[in-house]
Amino acid sequence: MIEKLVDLRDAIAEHLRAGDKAVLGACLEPDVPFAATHEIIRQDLRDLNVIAPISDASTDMLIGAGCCTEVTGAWVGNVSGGLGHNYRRAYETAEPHKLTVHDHSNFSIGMALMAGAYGMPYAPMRSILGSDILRSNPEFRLAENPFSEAAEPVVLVPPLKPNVAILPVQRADRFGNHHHWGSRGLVFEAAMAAEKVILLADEIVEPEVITSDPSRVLIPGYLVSAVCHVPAGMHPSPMTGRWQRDNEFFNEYHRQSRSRQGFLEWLDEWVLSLPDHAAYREKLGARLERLRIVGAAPAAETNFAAA
Amino acid sequence: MIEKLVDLRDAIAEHLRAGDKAVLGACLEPDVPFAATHEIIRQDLRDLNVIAPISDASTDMLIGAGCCTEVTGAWVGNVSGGLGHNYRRAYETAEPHKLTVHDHSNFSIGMALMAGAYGMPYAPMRSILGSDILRSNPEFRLAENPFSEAAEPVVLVPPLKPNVAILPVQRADRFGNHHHWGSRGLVFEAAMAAEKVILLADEIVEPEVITSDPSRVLIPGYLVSAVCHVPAGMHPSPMTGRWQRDNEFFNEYHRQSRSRQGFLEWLDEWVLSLPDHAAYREKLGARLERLRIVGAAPAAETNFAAA
Amino acid sequence: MADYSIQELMIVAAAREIRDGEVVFVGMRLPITAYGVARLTHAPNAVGLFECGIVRYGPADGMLYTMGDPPNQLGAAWATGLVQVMSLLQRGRVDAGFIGGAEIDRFGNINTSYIGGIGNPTIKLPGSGGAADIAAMSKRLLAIMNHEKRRLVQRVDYVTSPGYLDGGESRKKAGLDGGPAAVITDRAILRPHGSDNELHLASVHEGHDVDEVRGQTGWDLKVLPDLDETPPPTAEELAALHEIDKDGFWRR
Amino acid sequence: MADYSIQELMIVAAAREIRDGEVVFVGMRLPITAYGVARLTHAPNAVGLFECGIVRYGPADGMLYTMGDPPNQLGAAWATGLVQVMSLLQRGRVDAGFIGGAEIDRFGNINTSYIGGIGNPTIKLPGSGGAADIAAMSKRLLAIMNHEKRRLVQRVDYVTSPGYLDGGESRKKAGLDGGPAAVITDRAILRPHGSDNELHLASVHEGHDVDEVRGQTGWDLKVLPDLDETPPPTAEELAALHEIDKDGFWRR
Repeated sequence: MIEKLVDLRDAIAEHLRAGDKAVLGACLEPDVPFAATHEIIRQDLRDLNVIAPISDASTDMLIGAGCCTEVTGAWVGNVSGGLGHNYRRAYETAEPHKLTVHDHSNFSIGMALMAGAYGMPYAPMRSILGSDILRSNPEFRLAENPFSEAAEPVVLVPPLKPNVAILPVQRADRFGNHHHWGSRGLVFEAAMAAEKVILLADEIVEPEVITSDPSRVLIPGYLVSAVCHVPAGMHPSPMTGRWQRDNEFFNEYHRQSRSRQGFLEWLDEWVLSLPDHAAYREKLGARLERLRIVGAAPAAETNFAAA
Repeated sequence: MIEKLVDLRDAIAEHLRAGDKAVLGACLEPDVPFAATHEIIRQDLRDLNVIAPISDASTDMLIGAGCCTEVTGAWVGNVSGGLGHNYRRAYETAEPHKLTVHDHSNFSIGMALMAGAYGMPYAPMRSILGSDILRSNPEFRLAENPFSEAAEPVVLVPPLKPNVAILPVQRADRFGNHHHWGSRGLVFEAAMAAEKVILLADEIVEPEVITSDPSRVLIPGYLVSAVCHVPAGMHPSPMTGRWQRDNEFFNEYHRQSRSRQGFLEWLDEWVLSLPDHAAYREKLGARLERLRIVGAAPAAETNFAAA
Repeated sequence: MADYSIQELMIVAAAREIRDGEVVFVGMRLPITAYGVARLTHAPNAVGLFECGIVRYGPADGMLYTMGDPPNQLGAAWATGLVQVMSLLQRGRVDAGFIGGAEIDRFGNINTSYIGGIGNPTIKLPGSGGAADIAAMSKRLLAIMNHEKRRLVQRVDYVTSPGYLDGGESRKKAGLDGGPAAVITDRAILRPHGSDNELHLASVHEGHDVDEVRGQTGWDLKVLPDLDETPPPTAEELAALHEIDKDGFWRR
Repeated sequence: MADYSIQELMIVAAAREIRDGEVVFVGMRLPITAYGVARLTHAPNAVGLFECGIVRYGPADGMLYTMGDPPNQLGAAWATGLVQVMSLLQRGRVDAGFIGGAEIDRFGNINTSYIGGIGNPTIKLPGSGGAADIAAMSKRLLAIMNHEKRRLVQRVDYVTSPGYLDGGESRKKAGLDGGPAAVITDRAILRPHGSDNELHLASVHEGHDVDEVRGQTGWDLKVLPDLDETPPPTAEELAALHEIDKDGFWRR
């Protein structure tokens, strides 16, 4: 097997290109790879089309930092705070730049990534019928269901195939094999649809830990391009069984990013003035430690023995 | 929550009707619910349309016993023995009755059940292009991909919605919540697509065992109609972590079912002369015990604690 | 004013819309508390779905800032993906769905995308999330809103989440069943009525009156003949609510 | 006769068709052993896919009667569903796929469904399983067959698994890339050649000759100019094979 354990800086530099379609987290509120968001901003990658059902503050940061000029998603904002100020500024007043939005619902972006994941030419669905999403995003097509005798409109969703998906997981080995547990949002579909997958592993374990439970593997390691060991790389979002949500951090970001100047100060303090995620964790200090999940609620034992 | 633990005899009598579209196992070679196959034969339910990617000998038994007059599937036979003799007799010489076959490939029946599971009007796919499956099963439609500029043929697969899916699982609680691990074939898609789900649980456990690991749940118990406690209900097929395959049993069935008379004798010995699956297990005796997996290869510990 | 907050009344009113045994698509904030109250009172067999990929029976033990927080994972009935849970909507297996909104119109259409319309909006809102899907595919849609004239409008600028569209048969013609069953605001409850499916005033909360509510509504709000005051929370309902909202978040 | 069985030679020949790092859709019996030989010799980074929902790196430790047996689950790289694994075919991510068959024709089309055609077949075979998908979507299809005149026919009665269809551009016109790369029989190896993509005789196994092979083929089998004897298994290949086939199942 091929060793894929690399520094996050090198993973971003090697695998992400200006103009790429990129998934940064697809688990909805948990497991947003903020460590990667920050590294992308530090490397000043431009013109990203950020794909996510719900991006939480990650997309807002990328927009404000000038890295993201297109969004393909169902919801952009700050889940704790509500509106995303950079998102609004970019869309309403083109500050710091013009923003293009490809509107989706959660289910339609799920169908689009699923079609990409499974190599389907497109996915027919019904649950955005009646919505103006069909008007504001002309990529969808309205058609008739050829299997229905009565007229029955259906929406055809074209497949989404991101260039890169960056996804946090609880544990991985150095070959890219890994475990993910708890709710999955669109993590699986994004991982299968993307050309390249970069994992932020909260913990690096021996390969035997992963092969002990093949049912908890998201996708096999041979489909992964890089694994980065980044503990709490999803802070301030939560990770099941590992880290609680730092809700106040989202609120602080929301308050500070209300003005462009406030956002730039926040960005300098938490991203640009720090060399890497280790420095970010050090800056968080005891605040991060308080979020660490220390209790035990173990999953029931499961046997894979063959004889 | 509603108690759903019932005897297999009552579950079949209550939930399965003559003429139903029924999934009896969808995990390919493992987890074929032979206990239910036998009970259906004892209750002499007729005109079933049996849906399965690969049915192994279960469908062959149902055909020979006169219960199954239609098959919707990709492969019918005896995985160990090769051909299914009852299947051949029914199709080639209408003995004991005429048989209708709705041809599929494994992936097309997967797409059909997925479309049924997800409420999709149909599923477009490509991997049976060029195959005469498109000729022998007129339910498929050939169309052009509306998103492609060049001519690009696609196959439209109508959704499959079974009336009942009967599925073995390793453990369940009395409310229908359960765990399934190892390869899943089309078990998930079948469970979600079906109107009713009947589980054959190898073991009944306390609800806390199931809720300790929500990531190992196939579908939540509220979607399950009945749970039956049937240890080794999938014998002679294997169950991950629980039971090895009784390959010789398949070979014996294959040899005995070569003639119609031989099949009827086999049926009498192993199904009709036995009142239930407990008697079948008793008849197997030490042979079954030798198949029990007694080794330990536990999955790595996984924490769901919240704080 | 009685011994409950307006949010508590809204939560209780929302809880009453959930029937026992129903499958409910639960949103965050008020709806998740309403779901808990329903489970602890009249609907002990209700099931709660969360679009991140969680199904729960009982409410979570612990503060939830978002639906994916660790307390909502612990003890869940199912932890799976978005497609797997949201497909239950498209499969017709969701009885009731809750959503909020910035703008709603007289046919129950909701805008959470573009205030001022697509071309040059005055406010770019976050967008649909799962709201469009929930509105399109739940058997009954339940909306929760603040009641202000700029929010309850004649016609929304952009239909993120379809209600009865242009009224009458237009929703059916678009290929949709279901539709809004109730709009619960901080002043009143509105329900569709008549062949047009226009929202009518069904009940007014304690301390509010019809004229005030009509004055805060952006269309000529008609009043149902059997209009009544919204029944205040019962002692049992308040007890259930306080069991869930231990810190009194909704009492402020 | 050399110190190996004809099955062992077929397994080794199949193993040689797998290149290092490739993703291989593995069938049961000969192909799974061939995959193991390839991993232990020249292709240590190959990946094996099984349609029941298993991905493995190394071969299973223990006898497999079917791909879903417990030894194939233990230590797998991924245990998932059929759709998840087979979609890798449709996504264009499978380099090579192995299938068997009852009948194959000069363009590599395979019938495992209806001998004698759909209407009134003389033999109803089990059907496609995953073979149609593997044949349609693998970058290279590798077929393994017994070499008999009634099996290698001018034109199959029913195309379960598409080869080059009517030859030439007809496969491309049907919307398919890829196609058969080799047919490994118990007498010879056939490969497509020329603009027609008709199967030609590429090599003959030790102990067999061209005339015999042509006599056992149902069409006028053309011979490639660089025809040679199939290279016998090397000592390394046989050692790898015996490490996997500890009981000598394929030596009989």
